[in-house]
Amino acid sequence: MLRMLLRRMALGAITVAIVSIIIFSGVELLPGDACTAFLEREAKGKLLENCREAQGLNRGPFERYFDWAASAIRGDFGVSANGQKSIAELVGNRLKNSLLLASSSLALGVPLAILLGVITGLWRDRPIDLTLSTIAIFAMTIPEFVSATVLILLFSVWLGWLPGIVLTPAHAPAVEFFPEIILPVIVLTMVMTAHILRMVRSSVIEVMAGDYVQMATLKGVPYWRIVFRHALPNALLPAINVVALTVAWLLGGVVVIEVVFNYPGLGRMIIDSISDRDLPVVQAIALIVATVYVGVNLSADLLTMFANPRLRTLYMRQK
Amino acid sequence: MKMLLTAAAASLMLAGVATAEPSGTFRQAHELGFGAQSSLDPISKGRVFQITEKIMNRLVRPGLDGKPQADLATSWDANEDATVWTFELRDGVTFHDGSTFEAADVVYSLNRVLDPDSDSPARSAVKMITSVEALDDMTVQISLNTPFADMPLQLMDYRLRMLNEGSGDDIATSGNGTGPFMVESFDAEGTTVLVANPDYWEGAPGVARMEVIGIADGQARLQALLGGQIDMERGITAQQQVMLTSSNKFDVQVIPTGNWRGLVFRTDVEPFSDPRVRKAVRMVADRDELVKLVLGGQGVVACDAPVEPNDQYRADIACPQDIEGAKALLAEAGYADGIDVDVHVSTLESTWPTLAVAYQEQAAAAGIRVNVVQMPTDGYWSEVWMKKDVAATRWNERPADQALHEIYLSTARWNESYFKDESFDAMLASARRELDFDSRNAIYQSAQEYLWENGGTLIPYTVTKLIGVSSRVNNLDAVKNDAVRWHMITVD
Amino acid sequence: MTQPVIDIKDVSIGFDGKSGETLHVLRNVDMSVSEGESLGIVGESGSGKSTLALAAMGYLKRGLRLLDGSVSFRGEDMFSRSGPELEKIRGGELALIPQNSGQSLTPTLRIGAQIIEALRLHSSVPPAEYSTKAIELLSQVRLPEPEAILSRFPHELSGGQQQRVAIAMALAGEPHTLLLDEPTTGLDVTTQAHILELLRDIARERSMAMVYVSHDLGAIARVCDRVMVMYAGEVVLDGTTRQVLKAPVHPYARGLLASIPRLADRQLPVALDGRPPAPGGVGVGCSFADRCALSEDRCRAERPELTTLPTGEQVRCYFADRALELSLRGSGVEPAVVRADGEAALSLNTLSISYQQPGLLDRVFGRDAAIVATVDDIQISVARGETLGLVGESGSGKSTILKSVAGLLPPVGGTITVAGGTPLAPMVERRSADHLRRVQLIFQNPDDSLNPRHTVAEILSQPLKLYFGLSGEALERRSAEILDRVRLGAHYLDRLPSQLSGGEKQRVAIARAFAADPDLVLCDEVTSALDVSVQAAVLDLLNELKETQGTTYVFVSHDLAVVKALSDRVAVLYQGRLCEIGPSEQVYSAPSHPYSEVLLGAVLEPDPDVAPVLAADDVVESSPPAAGCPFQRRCPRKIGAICDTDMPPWQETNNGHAIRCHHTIATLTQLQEEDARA
Amino acid sequence: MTLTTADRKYTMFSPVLTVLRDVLARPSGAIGLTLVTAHLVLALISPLIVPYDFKATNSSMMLTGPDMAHWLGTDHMGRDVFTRVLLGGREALLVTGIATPIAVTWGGFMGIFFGLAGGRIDEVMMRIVDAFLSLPWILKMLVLIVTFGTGVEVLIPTLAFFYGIPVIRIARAATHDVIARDFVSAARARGHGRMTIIWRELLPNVLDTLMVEGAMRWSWMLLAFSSLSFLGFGVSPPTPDWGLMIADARGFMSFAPWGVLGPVVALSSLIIGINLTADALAKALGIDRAQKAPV
Repeated sequence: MLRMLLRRMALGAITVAIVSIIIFSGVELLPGDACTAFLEREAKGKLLENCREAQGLNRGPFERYFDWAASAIRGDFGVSANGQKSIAELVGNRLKNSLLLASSSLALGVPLAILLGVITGLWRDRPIDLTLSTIAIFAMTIPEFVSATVLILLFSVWLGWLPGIVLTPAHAPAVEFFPEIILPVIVLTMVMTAHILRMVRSSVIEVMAGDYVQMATLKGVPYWRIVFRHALPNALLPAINVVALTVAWLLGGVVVIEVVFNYPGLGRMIIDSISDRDLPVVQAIALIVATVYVGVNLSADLLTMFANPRLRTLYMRQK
Repeated sequence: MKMLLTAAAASLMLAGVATAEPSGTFRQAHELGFGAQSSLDPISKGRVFQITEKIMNRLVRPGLDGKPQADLATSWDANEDATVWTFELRDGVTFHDGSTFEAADVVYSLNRVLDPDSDSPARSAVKMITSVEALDDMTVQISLNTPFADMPLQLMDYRLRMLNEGSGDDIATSGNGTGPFMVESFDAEGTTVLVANPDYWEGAPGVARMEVIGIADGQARLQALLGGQIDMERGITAQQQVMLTSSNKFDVQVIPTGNWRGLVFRTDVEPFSDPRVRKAVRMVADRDELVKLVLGGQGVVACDAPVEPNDQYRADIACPQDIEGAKALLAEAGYADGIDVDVHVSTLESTWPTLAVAYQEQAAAAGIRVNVVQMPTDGYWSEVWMKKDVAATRWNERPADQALHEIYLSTARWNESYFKDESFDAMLASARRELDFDSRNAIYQSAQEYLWENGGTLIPYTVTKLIGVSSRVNNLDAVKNDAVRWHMITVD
Repeated sequence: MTQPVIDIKDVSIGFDGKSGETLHVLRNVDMSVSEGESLGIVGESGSGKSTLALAAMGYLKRGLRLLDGSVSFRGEDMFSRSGPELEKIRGGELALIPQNSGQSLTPTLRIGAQIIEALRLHSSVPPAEYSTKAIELLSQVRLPEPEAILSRFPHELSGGQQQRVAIAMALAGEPHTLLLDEPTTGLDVTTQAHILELLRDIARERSMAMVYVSHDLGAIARVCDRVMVMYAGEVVLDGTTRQVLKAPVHPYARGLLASIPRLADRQLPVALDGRPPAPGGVGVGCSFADRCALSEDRCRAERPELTTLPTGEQVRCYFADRALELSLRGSGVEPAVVRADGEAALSLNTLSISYQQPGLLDRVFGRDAAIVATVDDIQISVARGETLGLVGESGSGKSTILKSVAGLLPPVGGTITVAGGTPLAPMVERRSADHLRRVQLIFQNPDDSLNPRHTVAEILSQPLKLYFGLSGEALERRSAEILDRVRLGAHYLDRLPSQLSGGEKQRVAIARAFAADPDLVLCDEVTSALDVSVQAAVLDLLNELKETQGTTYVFVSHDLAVVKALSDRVAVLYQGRLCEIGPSEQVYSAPSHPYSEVLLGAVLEPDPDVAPVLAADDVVESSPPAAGCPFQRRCPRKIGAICDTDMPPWQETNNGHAIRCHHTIATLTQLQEEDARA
Repeated sequence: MTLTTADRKYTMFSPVLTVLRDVLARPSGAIGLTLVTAHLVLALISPLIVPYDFKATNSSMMLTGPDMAHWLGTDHMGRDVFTRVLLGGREALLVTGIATPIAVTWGGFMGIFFGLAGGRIDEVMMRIVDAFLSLPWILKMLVLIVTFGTGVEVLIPTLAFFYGIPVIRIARAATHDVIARDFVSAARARGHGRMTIIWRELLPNVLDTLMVEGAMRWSWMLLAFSSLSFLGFGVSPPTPDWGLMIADARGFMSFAPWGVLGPVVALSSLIIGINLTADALAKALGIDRAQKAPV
């Protein structure tokens, strides 16, 4: 078991290393370097010189990569080209906000999606399944920025129940975001639930048509007992990985929602830093998000492996 | 001496001051234009004027009618050739940190601006000052290197705030001033909290607390106003005005101003280094249509001169759209098949994208192919403005002389179009020295015509400002931003 | 006659086809089982036997509808019972033992939990004693270390163990009647024999009524008193086991029996041409009309009724009396003997193959030596035109050897040479074009060995283009020729595999192999996935091709009777080691290697009077012993320590029959004759 | 292309026709396909049938409601919303319509190749694919768009490259399923080379999964494209684009909803159409396991 765990962690580390290589070489390939990109027209003379100095661009590419990677492991991502601020702190705040948004959406969305997925799966092709599935398709296809605007209009402008725009600054502690985060979470949950619901539904349908459910029926096991003890544990296994895969999207992909709600998350920082050509920040974000993604996927794998007896015994024997 | 009287009369008007106990919170947004470099130092590049205007005072401030009015200087007069000015200061005024306001503070504040190392954009407004001395605790004498009749107008500049002597180093975050509100906590990217200054010299302010919140995106600010998260938003578009007036929760103030929006073409960069090209890109604009399209009619056409409509030196130039003329000029300059232009805008100012698209359509007729590029709102003024070749720009109103000096003088810090033209500089200098009003006026007129001929900035209109205000806010002066008496406001 | 336990009257079940019409799966079926009686239901795939069994429990698969008729169990109509009442009966008085218990046990629940669940639902056992009762049940079904099994998960058990757990679970509710849906299909010969004996004993001890559904007449003969033969959703023959198996009066039943290869027979089994009609495809007359040797116009015009004969049998045929004329045993076709001396067509020289390729880490830690090869020390040579049978249970390595010869799995040691002496390259990618053409492989599962997206024409075109570069007109003519040789019309060229029956698909696979005009054809359990009648047809075809083409076969199967029908020489494998090799006559008779003896004993003949001999228990070993005789752990004739330590020598008889055992031939012969007499 | 002997009428496309008929037989397939074809046809002919010039601003008719002259009213610059909605899909469909097949093809081939190759290179490749998937989509897109501009010649390769990467993983999984089948080992045993095995044995079977996956990718790419326009990195004015129109009209939604309604209905109907077709296609090709036949 331990050997398998170590192997998985090694694989995760390799993935993160590859991400760092991809991002570093990606940036290297872009015309000019971090300073010329940032200073653009004013990239000459003393100004360019001390920017290069600050970013340590005078060293060879490999040396720079190893220094950068080594310090990154220690959590020191150097200084941003725009305003020479500590990147670790800048990105740290934004990551905290994005994780807050992601985790609250997951906490609300995943149980809801599983519940609805099971319902539509069990009452397949009945009215409740048809209505919920159509709603899911709509929720999935209407762009988030539209549903976000509609919700702001409804709850903040007309009804005035909830604050529409997030005014809390990036570095504020998580709890201060509370009333303002409700609307963004609702929008995020809508989209995420739609995706997971469809997956859980097809998985439940497949399991309910399985041989062991037929056998349980013919063993005289009452219907609901079959659903909860026999069917659901097997149907919900694949859901774990799907949820893990949405993390990459949740961390940086919800930029549109961040813009509409003025939410200080990673998505907006990505846009700003890339538009400003603040490449050190871009590299840092990529690395941090990749590490979180690998971490979450690793734990998802472990959870699936732990929940699925077939895999667990397979790995036990491998010890 | 005529001026002396008007100053005294104005100070009497101040008598009717609010006496009630300050209560409630007034919330306003600022645009985070300078991103990480925002600061409370009034003369710095990243000053957040929405905060400095509430915590600090000037010597002279614009009255409700726009004329200079007593602020920390109760009265002022000059010698015959207006080269030496003396100001009487207001007695009994204290800074927020308790220290008393006196002449030494004025000397310190003005010298700080004049000091070349401070590299402050406000320097061009007071460059003509050679020395500032305190005659006694309550009198200050300023001598100029040239006769300047409108000197008080210069001191009305929104950046020339009086600081306590020696407080220059930490002013960026402390915000120690004499204004109606004091800084409780400053957070550029988040919410800055100001509290009422009970012993403000004009009387305690009507509101107990003010919040100035950083929201970069214009759309987000509007949604925040509609959602009741902020109480005032300056610069809403005509279309949005329709929305606000339709609900009883909001009022809209319509204030003709000298503020203007436009597109700046850097004259130090190909192809705009050629004056003919510069003229062509500006001739294609149909300014009436732009006023209707972008401002919904709430604006006054301008001919690329930064002088407000009711300024005494305003030159009346006719600048109708001239597509053929522009094409000819372009061909003459060697661009027969037109030019490609990337115009950088952002939603920091809601009207910019609309202006760019409208201009794009009009310019296309003359073979000028415009590509509109959307830039992020955070840090627009520090990363896009005066960096990209062509970008949208925005200026608040200024008296003619100060505007011309600050935007087009070759040595001006904010010469956004990098307009280096000795003859134009000489013209301005002679205008200042000219004592006779008519001849001074003539020089300013020809300066504006000169800009119409070979300036680098397209200024299609000056804006009639629309200010959306929540109905819970009352007695907010319906005047230019610079003249609002913030201590008068109350909220229910 | 006591009131029947299960009484099914005139039941028809069907489903809605694509264009809305109702397709029948069962048509007017009557079935009744009385107290303590065990009824066998026989039929090939698609005959509706499983649907009937499940209908007895009032259960229809999704999409099926009860069209008319009634199903009652001990007087209660199963289709009008409410949910809870049904739940009380199912698993209680009426219990089911499923076909594929591996799939029917919930993967995420431990065995103990699933048995205890049955106890809680249907037994009066107090909760405290649940686990002791569960252990008792598991020992009743003769499972070793029952306590350990309780905490295991279904996937950790072998096929035989899973089936025993399913039986234990059925017995938990002290059932009055047992329904068995092909319980031993897919199990090894010895395991199947043990399970059948277990079922026989249980039914006898508890005088339970039993309904045993199967396509394997041997199993039915062993367990049932009465047999019902079904064809295309209809009951065509119903009588006592002896009547139906010894002297069936329905042409289909006779054909079925004739197509089963027998150990004792020399000739090949009789093949039944054509295939059963798809649901709803039955016309007006008798469903078997177009495949029946006796059919006349009347059979096609009007559907015969189920008439009761004086002997008590019920048959649905107009010419039941003439049915007896059809031969019951052997088609009279002798297996072709092609004796061409000269070089061996194939010789395996000290071949050893291992699945566990030593990984990098193993090699580093020097653990690679410890890995025991899956198949080891195989020394066989096959003459040109000869058919070598390879027999052994699952895990014996017979398919591994074929894969290695075909080049899909490189051996760890030894070489493989074909006629001409040059050894075959281990990896197929590096073999010469000629070698590739001369060795062809046919797979077990017809559905899996044909590309679903290719038509028959495309499937045949590949070998023809690759080896002979045929195209256009010549390609099509050759394809039609080959199809004709496997008795398929040219109109099959445009068909997709999904439009063919199992038998037809296997014929196309054989055609594809013979398109290359090969010297050596490797058959990997080619008939195991087919129905008995279709299997006979394929064996017939292979035999005919051997005669006309003179091809050498290596024929692998776990069914000894099928191997005997076709093979000249037979090799018996256990855990990847060769136990016995020799002409089929010698190997199938004494003296034989103890393992061959166990195998031969466990074979089920479709004859109620023949009883299998259960010599060794059916323990499944995961890997061969490091040293000594491979069969040491289960050998009933084990001498002692010598069997554990050293590899037994080859004992030769005069006519090429060799046995690898520490016993000499003489002692083996003597011991086995004594047991035969006892 | 005709596969076998000359006179055989059988062509590569007869299975496509049967699948098409099967998709149309299903209600979801019928609705989906009609929506998609309607959008494609509209995108092709819209420049000819459009009532107004999409660029023509008109300061006297700003934010006017739907009426006979302007069926969907006018936007904040007096331009006809109906015209812009009709034209709005062109660039989106052009870019995603080209990028999706490219993504599915190159992703598919890479997936099949690594699925077949296995061993060390497959392991390394999967790590690289994982690495790319761990980056947020906006970051991947913007690094290229901001550097090389938002022209069609940049958007298509960027979308095609980044949306091809997840396809590798799916194609590889599909390949592993097919490799386990005997007919692939039969082909190898016969001595066919690796390329022929990929082309004749693997591709036809993996193609079905890729087609369904391709449809799904297309709908997500459309959403991404409109989000890019919304953020100002997609289509640059004056070309009409649904994402951009929604972004501009968002501010006036409370009193001029038609400005947003038009593009939203257009965009969502297209994406829903694609999703429904994909579902029906999956069922027609028997990939959707939940649809097993009753017997």
